[in-house]
Amino acid sequence: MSEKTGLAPSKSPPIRLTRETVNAGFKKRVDALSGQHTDACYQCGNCSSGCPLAQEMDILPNRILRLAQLGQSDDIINSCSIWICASCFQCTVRCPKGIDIQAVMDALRQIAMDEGIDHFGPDQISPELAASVPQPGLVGVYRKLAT
Amino acid sequence: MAKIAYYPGCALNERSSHLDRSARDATVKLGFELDELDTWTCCGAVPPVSEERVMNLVAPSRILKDVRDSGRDILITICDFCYNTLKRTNFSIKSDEIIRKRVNAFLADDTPERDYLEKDDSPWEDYAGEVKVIHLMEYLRDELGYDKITESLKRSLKGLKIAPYYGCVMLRPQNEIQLDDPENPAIIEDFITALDAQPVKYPYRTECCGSYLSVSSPDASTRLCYRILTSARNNGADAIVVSCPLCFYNLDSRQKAISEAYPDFTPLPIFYFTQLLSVALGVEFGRQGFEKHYVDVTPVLDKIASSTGKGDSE
Amino acid sequence: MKRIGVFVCHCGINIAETVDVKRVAEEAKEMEGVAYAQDYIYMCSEPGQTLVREKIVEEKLDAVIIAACSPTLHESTFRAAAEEAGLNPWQCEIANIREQCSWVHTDREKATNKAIHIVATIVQKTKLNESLEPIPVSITKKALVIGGGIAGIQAALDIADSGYKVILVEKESSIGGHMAQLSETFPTLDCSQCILTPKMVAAGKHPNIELMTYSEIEGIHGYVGNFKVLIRRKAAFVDWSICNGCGLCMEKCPAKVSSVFDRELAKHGAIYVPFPQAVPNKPVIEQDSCIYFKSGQCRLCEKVCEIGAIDFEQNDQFVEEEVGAIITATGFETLPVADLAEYGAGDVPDVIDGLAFERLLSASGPTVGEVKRPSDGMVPKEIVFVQCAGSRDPERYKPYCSKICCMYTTKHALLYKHRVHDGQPYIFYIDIRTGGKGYEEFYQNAEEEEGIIYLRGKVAKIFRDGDKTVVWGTDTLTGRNIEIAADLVVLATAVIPKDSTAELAQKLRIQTGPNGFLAEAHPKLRPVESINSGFFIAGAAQGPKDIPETVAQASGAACKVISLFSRDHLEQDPAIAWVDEDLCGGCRICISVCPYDAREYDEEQGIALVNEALCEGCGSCVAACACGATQQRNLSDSQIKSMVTASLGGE
Amino acid sequence: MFEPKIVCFLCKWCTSAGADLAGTSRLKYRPNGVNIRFMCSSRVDPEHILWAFHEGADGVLIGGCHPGDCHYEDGNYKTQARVSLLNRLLEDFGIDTSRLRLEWISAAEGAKFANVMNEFTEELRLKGPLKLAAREMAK
Repeated sequence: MSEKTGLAPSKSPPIRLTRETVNAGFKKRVDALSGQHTDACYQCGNCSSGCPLAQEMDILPNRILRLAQLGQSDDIINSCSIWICASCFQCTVRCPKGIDIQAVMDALRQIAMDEGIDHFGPDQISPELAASVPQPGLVGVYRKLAT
Repeated sequence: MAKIAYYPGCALNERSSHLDRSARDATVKLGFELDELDTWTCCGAVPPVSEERVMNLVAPSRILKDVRDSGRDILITICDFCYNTLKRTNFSIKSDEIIRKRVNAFLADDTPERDYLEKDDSPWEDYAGEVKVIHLMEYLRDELGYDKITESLKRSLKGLKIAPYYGCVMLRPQNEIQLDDPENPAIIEDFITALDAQPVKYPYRTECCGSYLSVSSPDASTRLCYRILTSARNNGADAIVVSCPLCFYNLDSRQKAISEAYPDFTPLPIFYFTQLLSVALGVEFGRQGFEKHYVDVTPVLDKIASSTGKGDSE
Repeated sequence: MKRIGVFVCHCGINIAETVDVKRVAEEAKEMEGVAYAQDYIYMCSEPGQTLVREKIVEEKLDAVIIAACSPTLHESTFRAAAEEAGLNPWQCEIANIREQCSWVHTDREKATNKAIHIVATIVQKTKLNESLEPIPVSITKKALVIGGGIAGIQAALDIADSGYKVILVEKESSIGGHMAQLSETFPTLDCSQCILTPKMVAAGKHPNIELMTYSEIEGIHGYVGNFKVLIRRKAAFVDWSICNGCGLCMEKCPAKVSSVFDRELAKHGAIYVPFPQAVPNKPVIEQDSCIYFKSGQCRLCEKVCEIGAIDFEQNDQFVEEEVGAIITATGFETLPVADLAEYGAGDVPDVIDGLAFERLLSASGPTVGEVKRPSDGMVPKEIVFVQCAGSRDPERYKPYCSKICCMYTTKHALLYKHRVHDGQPYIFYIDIRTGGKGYEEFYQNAEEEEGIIYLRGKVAKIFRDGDKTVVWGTDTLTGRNIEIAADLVVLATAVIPKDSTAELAQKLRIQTGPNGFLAEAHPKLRPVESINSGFFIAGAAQGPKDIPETVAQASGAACKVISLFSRDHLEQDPAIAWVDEDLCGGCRICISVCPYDAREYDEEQGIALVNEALCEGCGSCVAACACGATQQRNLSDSQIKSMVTASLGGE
Repeated sequence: MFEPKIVCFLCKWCTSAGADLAGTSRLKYRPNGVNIRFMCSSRVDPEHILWAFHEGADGVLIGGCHPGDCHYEDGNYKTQARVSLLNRLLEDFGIDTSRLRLEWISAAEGAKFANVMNEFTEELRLKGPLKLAAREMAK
């Protein structure tokens, strides 16, 4: 229900849930890519509590999972959070439901990249950094954040 | 002298080669030799964002298969990323038959027939996870024994307060790595104790340093490193010891940015675990590449030097 | 002069924190008649009781006062201890310095002074206490169980199985209660009928159980062991003694009445049984709906009943029964949807409550287990469940948690999903509460594997829009409002006491709590007893409960009754009225005030006597006695006067 | 500040149980009353009330079950009748009838008990101490 009124968009439009939005391909794709079961998340928030990068995110990890459960792909792929995750596995080892949240984050990055959203390109790295950072840093950033 | 198959990985092969050297020096002192694989490729460091997960296991699997085919069953790494990648690859191959078959199909496809026929008359054999991937520190703890280190100490680190820094991938994900308790590990503390130094307790030892965000979101990494370093310092640490070249880089080099952002910050020297080991076993300071560190380690070295006699040549 | 011992309890810090217990003991020592005083950290503990027993002997005490918690908690404990040490139990008194002093005051100085006055008051009473012997009373070893739901059935069966007679009174024409309405039960998904019906049949056939359905309690007299109960057996207009339950009358009845049992989703005749598995399986005629009763014409049922069981002339019958113990198990009702204005006030046809949804799910329900919405019979594809509909809302509805809704709503969504595979259930909740064996696992499985969307937020408004029912909610987990155009909305309405509970409680003189549920004697240690002896409670009449808890409580209450009946006789408190024959002028005012006919006029002596077997010890006649001839044992006027003086700090 | 003294005659089944509930609920109220527990409020003889005033009470509270809830059928009605009769006499003794308070407080009404104690104490504070000629004469 997109409203083309010429007005400024609502800050917090309601989510109009239907069985189509909930069960559309998005959640299934996240689950397929990550090998995880998003619906298993019961929103305890442990992933966010312990996330070292939470303070850098616009949407906390638990809420990312929540939005995925409700099929809200736009909110997620436009969020900076999926690019901030450092794949440190802190959430993964602590998740009481055994969800590899890091893998979910990778899946969401994949979906975002498929949509043409690339977070990082070679031009964004300074030559001196490129010359000094150990290889896992360089390889990591390209493998995780760029197509 | 016993030779153990050794995978240096990209970082230690090149930019952090001084760390590789310290590892080789130290192990010789302990009576075994790190035997670098004849040919090896990059392990990939982190699982990439990719739909084709199996494809990304091919490179590390080839490394492991080569080790197995050369008749060895242990492979040592000293970089946490390599350790994580190789060990998890092994885990996938061992625990998932489909992955194993597909990886081996790729490996077979990708290997010219003569390569293995020439080397050996034996027919193709699938790699099934036979090689045990082992971190050097794990080797010291489980195979050699930390007490062997203590027996071989040539310099005293007594009185030095060292904060262990685990970072992420040495311990996590725990079900695949199984090196230590991811929430309450002890392997580095025990290593520090074996060196006759004093491990420092502080809450940030398993908190991420920002990893590759150092490249994409340097400020985020700077904030994280600041918390880790300050916590270690406030708990009395003279230095931090790490086991991952990227952690080393972040915690050491980021101190420049930290000093700019936080005027009250006092720098804290960072050591690679092989450097401390090597120094303690008597290898001269000059072989450790300390000059490549951003933070001056001299104050710590002075303490070591003043409390003991000399090393090999000092 | 009596030698009285005073023992002051710290109750850990419960008393000692606000009352200077040492000072209380010291002051007590100075009181006239007190020969010994001592404080101790836990008087009720074994060492504490030993201390009391030892000091009674060592100090040659004639009476003891325990300054501690409320006498309702430990009076019997300490009286037993005193008796062991050779004292008459009535020489042991409790001074309540916890519930009525340390816990309710903050100023230590003032609380300590008050505690001293409380002790002084009890010292005055104790000084004049007589040694008494309990009065033996016989027991009628027959129980009355009020309410024929699963709680009443279970309690009746347990008592009957132990060999005692039980009268099971049920207001409706069949036993079974709400459990008979349920489809499947959480978390095992047992079919409710399948597990309940055998118990109903067992209760109906048990030689020790007398079923009185379609009956209500009219009044009650007496006391524990000896109650007289008046029961009204409502006119069914069917002679059940000859009715064979063939059902022909029900088929022919032309009247159409909304079925209460089917939550008004179906209709039956004016003559009906609530459901096919009814026990007893005998119909009743609902007078208000019967065409004959309304217009004087019809009597179709009478015509088709070949055995002549229809009896339009029947009247309510009254029977009096004597019983020794009473279990009240009258169950619950749910808050009417009509009370929830923001959820459509009952005017939106596709907003139903949980019990109605049970009927839609039930294989024996009006839709034979197919989920069809009331408005047009459509199978709903988007279904919203709203929890806490009237619960946990102290401002507008009920302050308490209804306890069963989290689980039954999950069950509803799950059963719905099993029947409508392409449907989407949503559950709005505030918290999910799954404290029970296997409950959390049930919920997690539903959320994880059944595709049920849980939305954390309370629904603000529900309204009709075309053939959709729009739900405005929120999901605090995303921080976003949620709108769902639903096909059916199911409200988990608050569990409330049956509307008849208050009236029944008043008749029985048992207590109800602030929310109208029956009150237990102690929330933790006496959960199946009423404070009044001889009365026991079971099931949701006491508070929201699920089936396993209800059954456990029912068995607990039954066990209490059985333990009561296992005694040869009961003991009645001997602190009753007595008459100084020299002072009595025979004015007989006492006879007029006694509610128990325990005061009798002796023509010969010209005085009013006390029948000890009947006196309950209320003291009403004592206060009424103009010349002071009637006194209450251990609470005489002179005791009271000296207590008053002491309570005011006087000598 | 003037601290009035209150004697509270409470029935065992309702008001004393309500006072216990105030305790278990840890409600706080003024410590000016000492409770005397009877089986039923109908045990309270008007003479006890007068005696309390005589002995120095500034107020007397009688607590019983709500109408219809009496454990002894109708004891509380008798109490009510006796209190209203006594009220007629109190004025003659020079005692303001508001110093005698009859309250129905059930076992579930801990909060009500606490409120009544606070209110009554406050009210008596404003009234000041009871000056009773008879009290002086007797002494």
